[in-house]
Amino acid sequence: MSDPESFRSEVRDWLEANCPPEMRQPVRDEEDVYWGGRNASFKNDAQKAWFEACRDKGYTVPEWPKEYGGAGLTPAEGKILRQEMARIGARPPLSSFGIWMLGPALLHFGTEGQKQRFLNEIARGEIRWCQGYSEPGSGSDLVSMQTFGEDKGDHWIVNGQKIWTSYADEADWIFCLVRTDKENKYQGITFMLFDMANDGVSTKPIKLISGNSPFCETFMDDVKVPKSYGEDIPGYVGEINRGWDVAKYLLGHEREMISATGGGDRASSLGAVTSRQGELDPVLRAEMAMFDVDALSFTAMSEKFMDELKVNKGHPAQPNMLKYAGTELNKRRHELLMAAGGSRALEWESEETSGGKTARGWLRTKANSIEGGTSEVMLNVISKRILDLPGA
Amino acid sequence: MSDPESFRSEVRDWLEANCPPEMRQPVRDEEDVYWGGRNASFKNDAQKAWFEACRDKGYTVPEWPKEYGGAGLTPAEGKILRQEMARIGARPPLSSFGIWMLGPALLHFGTEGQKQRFLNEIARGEIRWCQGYSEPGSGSDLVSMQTFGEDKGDHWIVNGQKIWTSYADEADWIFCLVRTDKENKYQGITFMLFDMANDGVSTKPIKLISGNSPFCETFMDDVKVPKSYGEDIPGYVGEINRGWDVAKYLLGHEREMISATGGGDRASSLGAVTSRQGELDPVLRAEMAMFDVDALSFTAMSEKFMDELKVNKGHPAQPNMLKYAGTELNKRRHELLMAAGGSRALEWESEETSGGKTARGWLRTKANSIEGGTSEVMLNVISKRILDLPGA
Amino acid sequence: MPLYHDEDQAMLAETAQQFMAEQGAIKDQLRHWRDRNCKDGFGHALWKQFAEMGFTGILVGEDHGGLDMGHVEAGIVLEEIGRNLTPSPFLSSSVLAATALKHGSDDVKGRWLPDMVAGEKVYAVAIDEGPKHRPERIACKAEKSGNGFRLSGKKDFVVYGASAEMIVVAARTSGSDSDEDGLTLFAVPQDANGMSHDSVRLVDSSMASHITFDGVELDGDAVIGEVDGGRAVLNAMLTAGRVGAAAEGVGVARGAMDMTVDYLKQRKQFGKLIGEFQALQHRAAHLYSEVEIARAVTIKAAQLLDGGSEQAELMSSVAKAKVAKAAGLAVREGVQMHGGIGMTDEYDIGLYMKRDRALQEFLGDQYYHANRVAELSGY
Amino acid sequence: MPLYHDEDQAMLAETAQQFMAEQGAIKDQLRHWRDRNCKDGFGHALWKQFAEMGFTGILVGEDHGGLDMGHVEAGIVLEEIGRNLTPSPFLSSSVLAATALKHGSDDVKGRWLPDMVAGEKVYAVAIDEGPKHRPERIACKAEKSGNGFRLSGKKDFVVYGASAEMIVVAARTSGSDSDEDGLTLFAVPQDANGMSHDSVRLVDSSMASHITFDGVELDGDAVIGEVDGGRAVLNAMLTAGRVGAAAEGVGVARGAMDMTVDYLKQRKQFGKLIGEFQALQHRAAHLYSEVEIARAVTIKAAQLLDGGSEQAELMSSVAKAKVAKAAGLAVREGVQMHGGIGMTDEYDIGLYMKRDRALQEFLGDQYYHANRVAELSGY
Repeated sequence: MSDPESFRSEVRDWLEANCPPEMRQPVRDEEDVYWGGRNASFKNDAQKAWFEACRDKGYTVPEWPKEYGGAGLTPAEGKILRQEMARIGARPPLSSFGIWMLGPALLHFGTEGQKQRFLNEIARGEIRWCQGYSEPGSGSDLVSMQTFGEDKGDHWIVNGQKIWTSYADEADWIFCLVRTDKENKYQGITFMLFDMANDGVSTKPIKLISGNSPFCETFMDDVKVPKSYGEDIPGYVGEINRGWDVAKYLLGHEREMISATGGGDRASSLGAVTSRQGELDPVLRAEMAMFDVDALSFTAMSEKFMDELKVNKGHPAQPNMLKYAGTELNKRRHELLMAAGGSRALEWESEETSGGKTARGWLRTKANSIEGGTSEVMLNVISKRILDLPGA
Repeated sequence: MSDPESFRSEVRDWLEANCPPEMRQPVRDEEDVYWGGRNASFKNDAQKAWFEACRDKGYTVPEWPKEYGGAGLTPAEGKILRQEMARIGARPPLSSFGIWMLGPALLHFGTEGQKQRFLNEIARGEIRWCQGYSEPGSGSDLVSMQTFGEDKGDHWIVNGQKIWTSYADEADWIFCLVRTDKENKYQGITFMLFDMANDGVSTKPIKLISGNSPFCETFMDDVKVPKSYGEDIPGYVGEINRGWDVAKYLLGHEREMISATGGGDRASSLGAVTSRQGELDPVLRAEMAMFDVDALSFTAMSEKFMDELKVNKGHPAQPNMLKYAGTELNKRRHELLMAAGGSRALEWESEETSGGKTARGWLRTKANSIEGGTSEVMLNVISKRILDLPGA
Repeated sequence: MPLYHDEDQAMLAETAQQFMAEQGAIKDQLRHWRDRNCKDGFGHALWKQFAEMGFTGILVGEDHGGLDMGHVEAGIVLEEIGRNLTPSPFLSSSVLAATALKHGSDDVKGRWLPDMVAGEKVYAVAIDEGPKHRPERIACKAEKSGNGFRLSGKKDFVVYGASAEMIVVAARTSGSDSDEDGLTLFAVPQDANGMSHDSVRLVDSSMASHITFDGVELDGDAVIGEVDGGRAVLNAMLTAGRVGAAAEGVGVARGAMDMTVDYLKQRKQFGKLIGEFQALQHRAAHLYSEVEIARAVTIKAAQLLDGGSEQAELMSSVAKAKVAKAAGLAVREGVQMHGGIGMTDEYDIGLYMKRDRALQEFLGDQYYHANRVAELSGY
Repeated sequence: MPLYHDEDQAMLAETAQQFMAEQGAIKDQLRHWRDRNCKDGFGHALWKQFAEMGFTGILVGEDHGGLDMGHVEAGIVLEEIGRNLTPSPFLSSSVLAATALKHGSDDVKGRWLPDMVAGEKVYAVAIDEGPKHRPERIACKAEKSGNGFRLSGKKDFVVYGASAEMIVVAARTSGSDSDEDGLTLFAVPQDANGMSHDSVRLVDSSMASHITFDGVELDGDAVIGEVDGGRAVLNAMLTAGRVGAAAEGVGVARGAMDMTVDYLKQRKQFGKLIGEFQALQHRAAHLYSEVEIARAVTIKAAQLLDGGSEQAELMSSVAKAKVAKAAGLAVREGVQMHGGIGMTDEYDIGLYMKRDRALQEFLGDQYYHANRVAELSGY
């Protein structure tokens, strides 16, 4: 790697030159996030300029190889870039389940042809992906899924229903777990890739207790999924009937992602923030202090985890612990935010609360310990894989 | 029942005349407790006078029938007596596992002959009993016990070992669960009664983390236990091989007893008591306040439970809940007492702490959620018998 | 008095349970009015039925058409309201306002109570000034003006304020913001000039007002109780309201718990009913304990209040705090144990979570009341 | 700096782990000295071995025979001390006193440090005045007297005070009890006239002194650092000590947890290994999370301290509080999961509970430090 300090100053210069001032403001709402895709449009010129500069530099996926649209940075360089972006408060130029989830799976399991095509499309924000894992009735128990793909030689005919597919109504393609062997519980699932524009695919948004949500139900009705999209580009990742390996790998990755952000706005003291809104009742203040002890400690744990990850230290099941602790902490944070906000925070639609932002945010966190593996599943995994408890 | 108010004033007069002022002081240590038994001696004249007055009035066991040494009070009268004794801070005249445990079992399962003999002995403080339930290695799983009584016609020869027998080294007789059928897990246990002076019985005190304890290991080495102590006086309670029914009944009773006292010194605010020793740190004060909320609430629950018990209301498994909540609360109480006491409370032998009273008391409470059924067993029972959860 | 419902109370409980399950069910009331975006947030027809059942007059003397019962009885109705999440002005009108009016002159009582008992009118109470409950500090001012008063200031979190025919307002007639004395309670009619509502929908779909009093002229007969002696009336009203809110919270907790325990017996994961998983069993059993304890202390507080005990004030705070803890646990465990579908608007468990949150905040949350327990205990 | 042990630190950890398991084991040290009712409460021979290993001089500069390492390294040794419950004056002498002496003149350093590094002498620190840790308030007085000072007052909870050849005493040379300025630290030799110990055994079998200073005459060269400028030295010493105590607490927590997890794999009840019960599995997994997090923040605090960061003070309190919470959970779960035998003196799990309690109290408990986190964060 290059000399860290010279790399850092290089990055600073580049950011100075390329990150518009508007893109250094905190993200306020969904509009401020750029997801890319076929139908994407930019909110304003600054968003466009920032995205395009990053895309051209490979900074939408800085640690991916250059031939797949990344900048080929080392982990240490990647950390410096993140630090420098954080320092000026730069927004992510591109958000995408392709970056967070499919990409890592393809980097690990994909063919060269898949990487060339799909990773570049993701890095350049051309295709927006969504994830098809859960089904109604399967919940934490993913292998009980029912969506079935009938083998028709060069393609499958897929029928079934997925739930909790985020932004399915805005996504271009889906990576989707489909049962291809009814006899074999684990080794009978294939990790398929297909276009949401295919005939027979439809979506329906799910309304949550926090209000409208990015989640959808996705229905597949005789959807034709080709086994190949061209030379060395299979229509599935890994092997046929071995999609569970890919899904497990990806779940682990998802947990890492969630665990790394689990503590929410972590570095700052919650008590300090909330006490600015008004004097805290003494008992609430004590609760805030106890929370801050836990939250600041968790920040250190996240940092330790990320540092160890880069050098392959730490127990491989550790992300489950971070996911558990981080999401439980985030729920507690929002309970306290509600308490500090008092009756004002109860408002659901008022202008003063930007349409019930505090309340909706609080309710939204309740899903943290359900999505991406429930807290109970995390505890099971810790019991079994880390503590090696019998029968776990 | 008699007119409550006239009964109350009668009780007041009697207490005024019979309860010496020394017996209206709080119990400070083991010496202040009168346990009765063959080898009992009184600490002072006041203790003797108070015991004898109560014994003669039937007030050592006020709600037991008069023919068995009680006063034959109705539940409502019993409550009035307890209230009046509490009002003047009167000490219990006699403490005894006979009163708390064996007595209720005999009242329910005993023959007339057993009641005449054993209940009167208990009520008059003549025989001190201890309990032989747990064994090393059986813990919460009572039915796995190994102590075996070989049937020899008119008697058994008992061999085995019991643990956690309180005051076994000072008791006269033991009520003891003994396996009499090795094939039958539940219906192969007999609830035997025998004299600790029998050949082959020996005891060894157990040292606890809190220091010396009333608990003993009790060893039985070819102990002869007669099947009968005279006409209509079997040497066991209930039926042979059906001792588990008696034990279960008694465990329930024990839980009621523990649950009724679980909150410790419950009516007063812990924060009020500890803040008198010195100013509480603000966060500790908040913890005290949250504890007081729970403790004062539990006091109401205990009262509700006792009131309902008298009229046979409430779920029969409710004592398990009280036992669970009460003992967990008491452990928390003592954690907070240690925190309030600071480094002084850490002292183990010093005069200023009466030999480490705070620390030893704190450690002692850790057994609360183990003895008389662990918290985990209580939660299992609640799941199964109250919530009716599957497979519980 | 034994700490359980006597025969009459048990009968009332049965009646209330049946009535609320039939008339106040979630789909017929809460969802119905919510989905229609109703500006009242509750149904007037149901309020009429409350009156027909006699519920509205539980705390009102027979002179004014009431049943002259106590807070235990009010709590029985509130527990069923909580269990069914029934939107209703019962707590505001028939507990809080009714308790305040009890301290009024015969004139005041005669003017307001019979219409409320008859289900013709609903009342609200205006206490908070700011997002947190701090009744120790009242800045709203009522200055002498002619034979009456001129009311100025702002009030927040006035539940069902915009729908109320009359609002009980705590205002300062002398002294400074944090003074114990110098408060007076007023019955301010809906059509008072200079009173304006900013009515907002809350997370639980109930409605609440931010009210501005811009020199509202009030007759002398709007005064409830003594001028400058309102603190005692306010305290009585708050204690009654807190015990009532605790009772409703017990209902919310039990409703959420029952729904969750049922779910544990139906939902399968990994080839087993999830209720077979011991970790969930123990959490459910712990929750059961907490809810039972919260219920016991709530009934205790109501009994103490009915008996005129000095302990009632302390125990009302204990009950309010304990119920907040237990009900909070019930709804959090409820949503978590339901898993993904618990997060959807389609399932009722989330509605319990929302109602619990609003109820926790009303008349002081667990932190406020734990602090008050410490203060009343002298530390 | 990455938040894990670098290669040298990992090697030190391995060495310390092996050494402490072999030389500092519970049966050979804690039980050995305890059962002999030893008035020191620790073994001098082991202290010599600490010196031979170089542990005693980890925080001492090379000029005085030390290794000139940092708090991460001291924490590594302390974690192993905690895990084996090894009674040792390491925290008092080699962390607290050593940190104070670092701020002394060359004379002071030369006089005290080499003997400590060599394992010849042990030192103690006298801070608390009363049963709770309140270093903001120091009433012990040192008045000018000739060329030196005259020390009067009382100190409590001086761990291993009666065995120490020298005691670092925080005393007031000007100002009043709660003043920030006006403190001075003194190195008071064991044989000082007028110093008397009331030495008591604590719950964890360690020894601590109540010390009375009855006009103890001290030379001017007993002063550590600047006269009246002792607050900074005291704070540095406290921060170092808290991070060290947290590291030891992590060891206690891990020792108790490991012992308990092992037990879950061996003990049978109802025909199953108790580790098969999901309710215990989840509690063990939660405990594991808490202990790992506590360990992470403790290493973080040590790194910040070594790096001279402004955040070190805040994070030392965060770490001390978090470790107290996690270790408290570890020992409570440990005893409960062991069941009856966990209550007997024969089993080691109870010893972890006792040590944890004393360590929690030392240099401020979780409540003190949570409050300090709030204050340092400005609320």
